[in-house]
Amino acid sequence: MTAKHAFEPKIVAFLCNWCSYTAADLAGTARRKYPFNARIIRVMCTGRLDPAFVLKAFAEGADGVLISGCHPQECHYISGNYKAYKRSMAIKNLIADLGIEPERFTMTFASASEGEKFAGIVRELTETVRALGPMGRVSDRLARYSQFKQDDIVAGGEDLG
Amino acid sequence: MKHYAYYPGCSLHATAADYDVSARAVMNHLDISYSELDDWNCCGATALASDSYLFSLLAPARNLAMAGGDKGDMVVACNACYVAEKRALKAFKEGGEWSKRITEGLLRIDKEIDDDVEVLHLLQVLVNEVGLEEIENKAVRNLEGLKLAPYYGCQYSRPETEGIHPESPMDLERLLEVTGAEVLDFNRKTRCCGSSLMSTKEEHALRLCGEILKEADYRDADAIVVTCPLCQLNLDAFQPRVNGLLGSDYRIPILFFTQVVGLALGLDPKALGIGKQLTSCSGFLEKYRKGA
Amino acid sequence: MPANRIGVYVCHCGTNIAGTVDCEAVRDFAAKLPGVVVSRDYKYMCSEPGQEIIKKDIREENLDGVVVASCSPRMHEPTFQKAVAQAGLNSYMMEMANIREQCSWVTEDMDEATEKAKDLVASAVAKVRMNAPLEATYNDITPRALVVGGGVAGIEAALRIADSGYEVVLVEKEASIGGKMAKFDKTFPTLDCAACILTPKMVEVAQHPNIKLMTYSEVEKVDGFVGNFEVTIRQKARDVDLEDCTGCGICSEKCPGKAASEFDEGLSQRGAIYIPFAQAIPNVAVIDRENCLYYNGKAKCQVCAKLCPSDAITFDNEDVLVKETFGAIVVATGFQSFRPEEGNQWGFGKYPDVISGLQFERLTNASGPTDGKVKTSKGEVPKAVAIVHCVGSRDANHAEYCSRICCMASLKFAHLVKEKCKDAEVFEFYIDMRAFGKGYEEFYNRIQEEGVHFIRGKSAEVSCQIEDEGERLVLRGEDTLLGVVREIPVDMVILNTALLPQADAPKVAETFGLQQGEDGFFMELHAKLAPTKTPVDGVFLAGTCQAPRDIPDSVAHAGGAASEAQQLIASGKVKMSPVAAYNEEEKCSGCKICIALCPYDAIEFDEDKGVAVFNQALCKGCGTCVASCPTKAAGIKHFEDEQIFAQIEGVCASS
Amino acid sequence: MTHKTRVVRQEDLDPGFFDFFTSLPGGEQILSCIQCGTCSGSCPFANDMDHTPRSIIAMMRAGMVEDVLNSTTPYYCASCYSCAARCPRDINITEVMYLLKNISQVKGKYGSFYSIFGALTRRYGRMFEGELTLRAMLKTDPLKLPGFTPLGIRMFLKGKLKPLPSLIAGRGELQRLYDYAQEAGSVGREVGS
Repeated sequence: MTAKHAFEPKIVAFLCNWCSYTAADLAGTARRKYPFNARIIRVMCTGRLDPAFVLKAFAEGADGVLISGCHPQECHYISGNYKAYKRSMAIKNLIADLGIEPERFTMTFASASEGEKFAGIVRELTETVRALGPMGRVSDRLARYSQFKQDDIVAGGEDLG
Repeated sequence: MKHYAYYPGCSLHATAADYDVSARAVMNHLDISYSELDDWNCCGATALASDSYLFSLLAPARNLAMAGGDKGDMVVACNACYVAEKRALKAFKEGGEWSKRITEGLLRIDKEIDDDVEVLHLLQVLVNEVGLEEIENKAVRNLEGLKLAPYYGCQYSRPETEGIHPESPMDLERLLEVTGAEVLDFNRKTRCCGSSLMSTKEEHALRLCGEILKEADYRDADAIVVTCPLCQLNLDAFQPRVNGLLGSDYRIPILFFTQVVGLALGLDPKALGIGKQLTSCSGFLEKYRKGA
Repeated sequence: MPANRIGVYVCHCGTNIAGTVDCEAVRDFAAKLPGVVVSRDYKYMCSEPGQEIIKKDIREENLDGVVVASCSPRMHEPTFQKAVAQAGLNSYMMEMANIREQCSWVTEDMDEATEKAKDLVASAVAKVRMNAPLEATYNDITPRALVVGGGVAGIEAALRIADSGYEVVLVEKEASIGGKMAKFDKTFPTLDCAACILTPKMVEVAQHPNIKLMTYSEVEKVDGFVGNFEVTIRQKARDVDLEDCTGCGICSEKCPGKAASEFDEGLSQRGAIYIPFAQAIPNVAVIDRENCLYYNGKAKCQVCAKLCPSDAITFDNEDVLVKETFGAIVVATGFQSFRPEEGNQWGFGKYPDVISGLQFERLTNASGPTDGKVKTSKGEVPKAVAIVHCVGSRDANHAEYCSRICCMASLKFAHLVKEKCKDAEVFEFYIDMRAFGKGYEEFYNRIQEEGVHFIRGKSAEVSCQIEDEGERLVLRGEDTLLGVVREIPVDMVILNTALLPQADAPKVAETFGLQQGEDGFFMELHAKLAPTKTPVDGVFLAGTCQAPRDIPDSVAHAGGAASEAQQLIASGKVKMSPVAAYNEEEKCSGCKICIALCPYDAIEFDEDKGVAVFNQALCKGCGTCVASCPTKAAGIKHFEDEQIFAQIEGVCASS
Repeated sequence: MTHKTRVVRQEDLDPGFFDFFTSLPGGEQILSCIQCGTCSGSCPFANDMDHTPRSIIAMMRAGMVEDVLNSTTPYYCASCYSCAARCPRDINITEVMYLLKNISQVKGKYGSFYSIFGALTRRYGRMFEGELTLRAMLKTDPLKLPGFTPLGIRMFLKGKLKPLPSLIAGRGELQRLYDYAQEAGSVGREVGS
């Protein structure tokens, strides 16, 4: 029986149909228990991942977002995972700029046979996000973000002065 | 140039003083930069773990905590110390319950283990860090004509050493081949000599020694070359007792690899502590001089 | 306009879901979701009555959307798509919420599981509201099959498909078909001779009008997809003409270059030009360039060419690349036998009388290096033979799984030793005796009655003891039933080594788009319900490339794979998923980003219009182009931005 | 080894012991034992043991706590790690034996060499072989002493035996580590023995 936590983060997980989604199924058939926090959305390929999906998830109140696809060289569509990975780098910077801790978002790889690995990924991200606390409203973060930019500019100005 | 923290261990200050002498002589001759670990303590060998499990991790951990950093990786000459120190380091790195207690314990004496510290056996330093080529270049004597039986004992390759087969390590063979001696294919090279039970289960330990001496004799080895002071003591000092028990008449010199390599490097047998063995090395030395 | 007459059906799956998810609560929650008009729960939605409930509602409530909350879509999506279609609803208006594999089975706490299930259902409902009816398109199927691997499994599959009237190309990387089974002497449990049952099948392959045999060849590249795979096959230069060579073998006899025979597991020598074995199909020589004096530059030689009575030998040929199209592919690439590493505790590779199971097969085979006489390296008949099970199997240091065939093979070896070496003692060391197949337990009993010593325990080591008459092998291990350690002097030790995935399995997996399990064998689509299918439509698995198997199971598995392939080809048409990307040309800025990203060159640039043009036939629906389109001109059916946004809103609704 | 067939009734067993042992860090390994006997067959001292290493694990599973804690088997372990290197389930049996020696009920009888070793380590910081051998023999088998004197003398003449122990500065530190070990629970304490 899992001990109840004060804060149960919600994690939106976009999984590739060919590997990680299958891994998630495998974790199930093997009855491997992992935190219930992940909400899985199936896509045919992580290459489909539009950065907008990640932002949308945060905007809708997700506390963390996971993308998981095929291992390098194993993409069902040759190279979608690679493109997604490059995108995920950009996404990390993007959300950081928006005042969202980049740790709330991650891209991982799990092949169809790695049920336990997938369970581990969810465990880890859940704990990371739990430690960061609730996401809160994105608008608040944007406010803080602009404030931070202000200070930034001032500081910069002083340096120049 | 890499610097090492040399951990001789108790035996090398007593029963295996000749191992210490030859080890230092060889290290100096090969320009290995080292200094003896300051105020090191007994590693506990296999005995402490049988008495107080946690203390058997803490005692070697103290040594580890005093090595590493600019002191350098710990280079160990004795197999038993090698395993004891590696065992503590493994427990520490595994990060489990024991790791927690090791850290706590060391805090009591204001020490902590450097995350990057490694434990190496002197044999590995010679073979992998100095390199066989270097040793070959510096060798001035060819030991051709001498038949050597390489014997590692248990704790050089077990429980596990990265890249070394637990039953069949090859480092000693590769090193001895550089000396030009004939290196025998020695089946019992990693068989237990019973050393750790010699004081508690003598007769059985003697029988295990007998097995090893028997094969060396059968392959008419001029010497058994060892990497561990405890094996050396067992096979050398107890050889007469083995003969007494089995009615055999073995007279096989038991030398440390540092002594044999030292000879190849042209160092004087005396300076290498050859002759300190209880089993006479005169026959061996004779052959060696003939080779000259 | 969004679907607004949606039916939601929550499956209990017995207690599989209901055990941890409060299905009634989920049902009531779903009932309140926008667009939902019916919400029910039922013990088994996939059952006949379960499907009837859905069909009935579609007709009576004229539903325009259906959500089934049950197992993984990878399990039952086709089932429910079919069901709704039968009731007249477009099958793409059905969505599944995976509340079993990804919810009830991985969560312990009922409240948590129920909360998660609600989110997943909400997400599915939101998605289906945004769905639009889609029509699958159909492609013609090339009525030919490719079988890769000419072992007993590949042979069986090729013959089955060929017999049903379709053309088959059988590709084998070695110079002859036959695989491992061709090396065997007898087969358990019936003890009939392997050659006697395999050779006729090999000949049948060679003579079958529908089978084109390509030996000494390998699949280089696979393009296209189910129904029409375009396969590039490399025919390695054999240097011997398949038509002209009569298989007389003179070349091999006279060849000065020698090498250890692979077929005899290194127990005999063969020429650098050689015919793999007597019953080889094709019975044609091949030059092994590594050991050929001419090729390795040691001499001009070419003796074989001079001696060949039919001028079949020509040098310096090049590999030939052949392109063929197939509707289906059967992969039957087999296994490799574990070789104990240097320094292993049994002294394999050190003591000549410690041999592998395959080596013993050759030793005891009438066509083997000793003409079937079981002898030690000194040429003596062994008086004591030890047989060791689980060498490399069930071993964390090597392969953790059970190799499945070794127990029975060991019994067979024991019998053969008893038969060929009168009054030899046989000691068999086993951890567990696994005699699970038809007639296997009876076989075990029979061998027991033959007086074999069965010792329950894994033999720990083989060492050579020094005795007055010289060295002697002694095997040491615990007899766990007696609780004593036994030391047994033996003349021969047979190690029954593990079945491992082929060394080139990763390369093969990459070529055919297969996946390897944790054990390295190729993964089937479903362990129980689709053991020969793979995640790649149209590619099937046969035999030991999927898991360790004995001959009967390999043949049965191959038969299954063959019928899958036939069924596919026979259907004549293959359904193409309508999930494909498209481009709204008026929105397209002609930036060409998508063109660079498409892995299938399915997008071209129309210079006149200055827009990207998408080729639906080539598109596989990965959606990479859509995600990168700066003007949102590119879209992809069934995975539109709006649909995924809706899913995100769905799962987040409760937060 | 006894040749009487024992009938062990379930109530005579203590399943709790297995749970306790597997709860020790490192003890959990034995859960994966498949009783193949590789350890026993690899053990150079197996023929002196009252139970083979494999049967010790089987007995722990069964809860034969008395037999296990009174067994001499752990005291015949030479720490050669052959079993550990070969175990197909990756169990480090040598460590299991260490744990057993720590909780053994015959520790006083068979473990004296080890406790003397421990005491000397703490007293001097380094091993003093002469005293170790002397004390151990006096404790276990004083009659053997005369037989060893000649060897002792020869070794002394070869400079292989020191007359006096060498003391290290960090003796206090070792004692503090030992004290910590005692309170932080060496395995023995965890059993409450």
